[in-house]
Amino acid sequence: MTETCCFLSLDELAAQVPDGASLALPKDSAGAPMAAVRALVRRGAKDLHLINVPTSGLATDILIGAGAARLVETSGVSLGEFGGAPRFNAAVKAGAVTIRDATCPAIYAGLQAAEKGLPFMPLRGVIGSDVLAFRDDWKVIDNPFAEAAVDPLLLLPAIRPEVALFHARRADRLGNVWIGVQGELAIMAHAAERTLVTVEEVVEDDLMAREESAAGTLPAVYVSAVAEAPKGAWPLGFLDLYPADEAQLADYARLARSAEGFAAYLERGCAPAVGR
Amino acid sequence: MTETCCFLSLDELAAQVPDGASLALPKDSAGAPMAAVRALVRRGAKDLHLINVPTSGLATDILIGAGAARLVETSGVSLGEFGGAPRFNAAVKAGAVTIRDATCPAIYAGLQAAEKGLPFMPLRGVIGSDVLAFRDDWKVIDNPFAEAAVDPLLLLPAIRPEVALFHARRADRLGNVWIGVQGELAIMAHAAERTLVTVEEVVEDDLMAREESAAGTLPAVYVSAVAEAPKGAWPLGFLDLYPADEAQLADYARLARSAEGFAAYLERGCAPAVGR
Amino acid sequence: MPLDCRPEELLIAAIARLLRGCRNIAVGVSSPIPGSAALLARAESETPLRVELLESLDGNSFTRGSVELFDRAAQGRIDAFFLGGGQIDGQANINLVGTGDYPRTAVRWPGSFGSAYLYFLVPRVILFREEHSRRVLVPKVDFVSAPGVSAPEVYRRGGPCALITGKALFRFDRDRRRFRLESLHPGHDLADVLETTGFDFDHDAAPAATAGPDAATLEMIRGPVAREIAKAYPKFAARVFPRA
Amino acid sequence: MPLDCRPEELLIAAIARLLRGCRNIAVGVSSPIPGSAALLARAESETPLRVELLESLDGNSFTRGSVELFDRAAQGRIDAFFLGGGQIDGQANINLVGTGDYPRTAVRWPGSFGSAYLYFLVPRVILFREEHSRRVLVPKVDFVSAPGVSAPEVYRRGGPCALITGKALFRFDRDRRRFRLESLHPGHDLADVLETTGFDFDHDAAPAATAGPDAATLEMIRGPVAREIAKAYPKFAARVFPRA
Repeated sequence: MTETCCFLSLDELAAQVPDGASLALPKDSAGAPMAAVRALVRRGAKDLHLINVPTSGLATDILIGAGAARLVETSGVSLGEFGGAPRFNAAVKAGAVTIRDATCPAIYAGLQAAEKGLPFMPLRGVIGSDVLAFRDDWKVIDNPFAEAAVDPLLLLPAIRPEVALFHARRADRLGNVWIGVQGELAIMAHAAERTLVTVEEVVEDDLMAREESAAGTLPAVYVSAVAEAPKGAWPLGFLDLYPADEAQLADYARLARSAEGFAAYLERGCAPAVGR
Repeated sequence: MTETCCFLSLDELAAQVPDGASLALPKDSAGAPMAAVRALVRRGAKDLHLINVPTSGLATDILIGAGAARLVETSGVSLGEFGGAPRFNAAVKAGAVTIRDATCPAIYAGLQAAEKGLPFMPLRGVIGSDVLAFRDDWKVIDNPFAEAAVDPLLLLPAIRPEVALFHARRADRLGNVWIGVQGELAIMAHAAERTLVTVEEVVEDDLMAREESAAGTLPAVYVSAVAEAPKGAWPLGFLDLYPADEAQLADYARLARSAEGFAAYLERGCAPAVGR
Repeated sequence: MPLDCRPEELLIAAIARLLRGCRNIAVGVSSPIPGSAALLARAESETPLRVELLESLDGNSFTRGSVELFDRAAQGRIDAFFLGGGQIDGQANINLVGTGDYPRTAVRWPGSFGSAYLYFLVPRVILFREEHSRRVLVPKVDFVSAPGVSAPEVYRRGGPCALITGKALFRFDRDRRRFRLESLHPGHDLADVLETTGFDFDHDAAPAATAGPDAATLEMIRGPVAREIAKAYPKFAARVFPRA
Repeated sequence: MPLDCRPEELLIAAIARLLRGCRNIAVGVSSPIPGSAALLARAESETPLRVELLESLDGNSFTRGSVELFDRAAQGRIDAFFLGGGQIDGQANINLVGTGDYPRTAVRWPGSFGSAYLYFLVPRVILFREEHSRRVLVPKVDFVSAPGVSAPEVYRRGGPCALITGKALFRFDRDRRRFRLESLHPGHDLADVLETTGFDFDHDAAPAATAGPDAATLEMIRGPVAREIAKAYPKFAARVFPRA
């Protein structure tokens, strides 16, 4: 296989996300790239259009708190058992970010439309909700295959992120990335123009060489760059590799209630050495 | 996990495909269930509506030759290096089966619509082809998201097979089935009302227990029944487990040129002991 | 004679009864009580019953990513699901987004998650919210994350079947588009529920009491259910089932 | 001075030249010559070039099933693909279905496969058919599996760029909607090509000869390319590259 993927440092990886880019991020529980998020904050990224796939938490809250995002498209932002996402909530209330509320399968449908090069994908449900009422980029048509007289059907426009960014368990030297059962990471990468990945480790085996590992692998053809970042999801937990750092998360939830507290957290938490 | 899948003999499995059912079959190269096809012939299945996912060869040719199919929806039927599919070609010419010519991604799109509970999926391309001209169940609409004045777009109705039937490498005792990188088998099973699987072997490990094997596993929730059928793809080859039986295939290609030759092949080839 | 049980155990037993006859139950994130109820329903079911705990790494059978939940719901492979709400109104509309004028809501909650879809596709959606107050149970939600009822032309295969709070169990009547109080949890009375519910609902003059778990069920909850739910919700299990 | 090479080797070298500048090439089933050409193009490319051999179990990088080819084409991740045809006409329409009146065609071929889609999505589609006769190269195909050209309002990001047969190489002019003869393979002359081609095409009075492989290229074909293609097409390799 031709080697087209390149290996970068975390800060080099963060430099691959231009200001103003649309940036797809996975759920906190399934590959949130926290070390890369800190690198984005360090480089002073701004005007990002965040696409949560389909929800987010700490990753989105930190980027919003740091002033890196102008728009958030999401189905939910929460710190889970540590409560609401304080900087997100404050920014929405202040109108400091534009919010595009969605519902989980609508975000997948938009990404899958992009994955398939389609202008849109249909989705059942949603009609009659205020989620739909406030989305002027969504359309309802009368299903042309309807057996009934009328059958309103939602169409979601394609979501094609400029960059997808996530954390994964491992990559090989060719840039193939093990994603296991996290199939939504494949959808993100297929849909995005470029995909940047941080990994716990780079392994010497070719992940595509055996069928068992290939089945859970995102091939390098979709991967623009990889950065090795051990404990790259910290302070979140990551799969069965490490649990969440509950003290850190509680600390964050407490400090981030105020802009000052958040700034203090950032100063401590985004120094290059932290989390590596 | 609750055990809902049941383990059957090949003939019991074949009895789970009712006459007249729509039956999805994978490519000859990716899980064609030849032992089960022979069992269907033995039980005298008839009026099947075959859905090739997205193409087929020997499996479809034998079912047509045996008079088991009334309709074939396909993107291509061929014996590959052994030439055209003789009973398929003869039946099309004689009008003995109804043919619904499609194109590969249209069959995937129809199945994915069913997988998502959607009435249809859009697809680019195809417009201006006679494939479209002869499909009165397909529709072209004007893309409601178009930037241009007009943008014709094909919509494919959902394909929801009553039964999906394929051969796989292994199942565990709970009915989880290893499909590896053959993702189209998952699409088939998700789309179908019932899924019947033959496997090379039944293993004692729980395929869902480890992330590495889970990533290539179709969970038992989609699997209605499993039959153990070692060499169940014979005389086709199967993955890296065994190569095609070229003498058999050449024999078939030669004999099946005539109805009489095909009958003689069947008599020899569909006895219960063959291919086990 | 009712057994002495914790309020969580009563809720678990009551929800499990609502799940009878299901074959496939999915439980979303941050849902230890619904999760326990689903596990109890599975333990008590005479027919095979699958439970998918979305929270748990190995507590679900999704191998193609979390999009598979939504596809499975559309395929008719999910019979029951749970939703909550910062606000819930008398037409079973739920609000997971916030209070006040959208988008700059005075209070912002996380967002609608999959509710705007699953509420339409899953036959038996159970609304669960422990807090029973006029703050939560409102006449009309400020933002409809997912509507409780739909116009007849709207494709809808599922919807609300019940609402269970810390005080009472309501059934939702889809034809009348109203809740009916089914039972009051022990220790709560109708006057209090009328006082603390912001929407109108139907009720008997003397509503029944929500039945608690019997001894066998309680043993099941405190034994196998507690051990299983602890894998996904260790803190909840440690608090509610200290002896498991 | 042209080297002594087999006709297959000439075709491989000529097709590989058509693939210059590609980054991702996909090769369908039953395509040993296009497959060899793609491998040669990869070997000679100065920039990274991926080749996906659909025929081969481990010769491609699809891990989500064969639907991934079609998705990847739509994503712009496939630059070149090959199509053939039982019939090909002067507007580059191809027929993979059969001759005579559809559906009860007098001669039935396998079917359209992915052609009706990939012809629209892949920028550089190369038509390859060794047989060069009026039976194959017809004025008008009996069934359009995939049209060579489309009306301006039809979404189309790709289409035919060349047609290569056992006798000649044609370029397709998308604006003029016609083929132009680019070169004749050694041993074939214009009169014969005019005689055996059923459609009109543009040509010079004295067309160029198709260049064969130079010594370095021939060495590459007979060495690494032959060894690699043998994994997917052992019989082809044994016949054409007996010494590899």
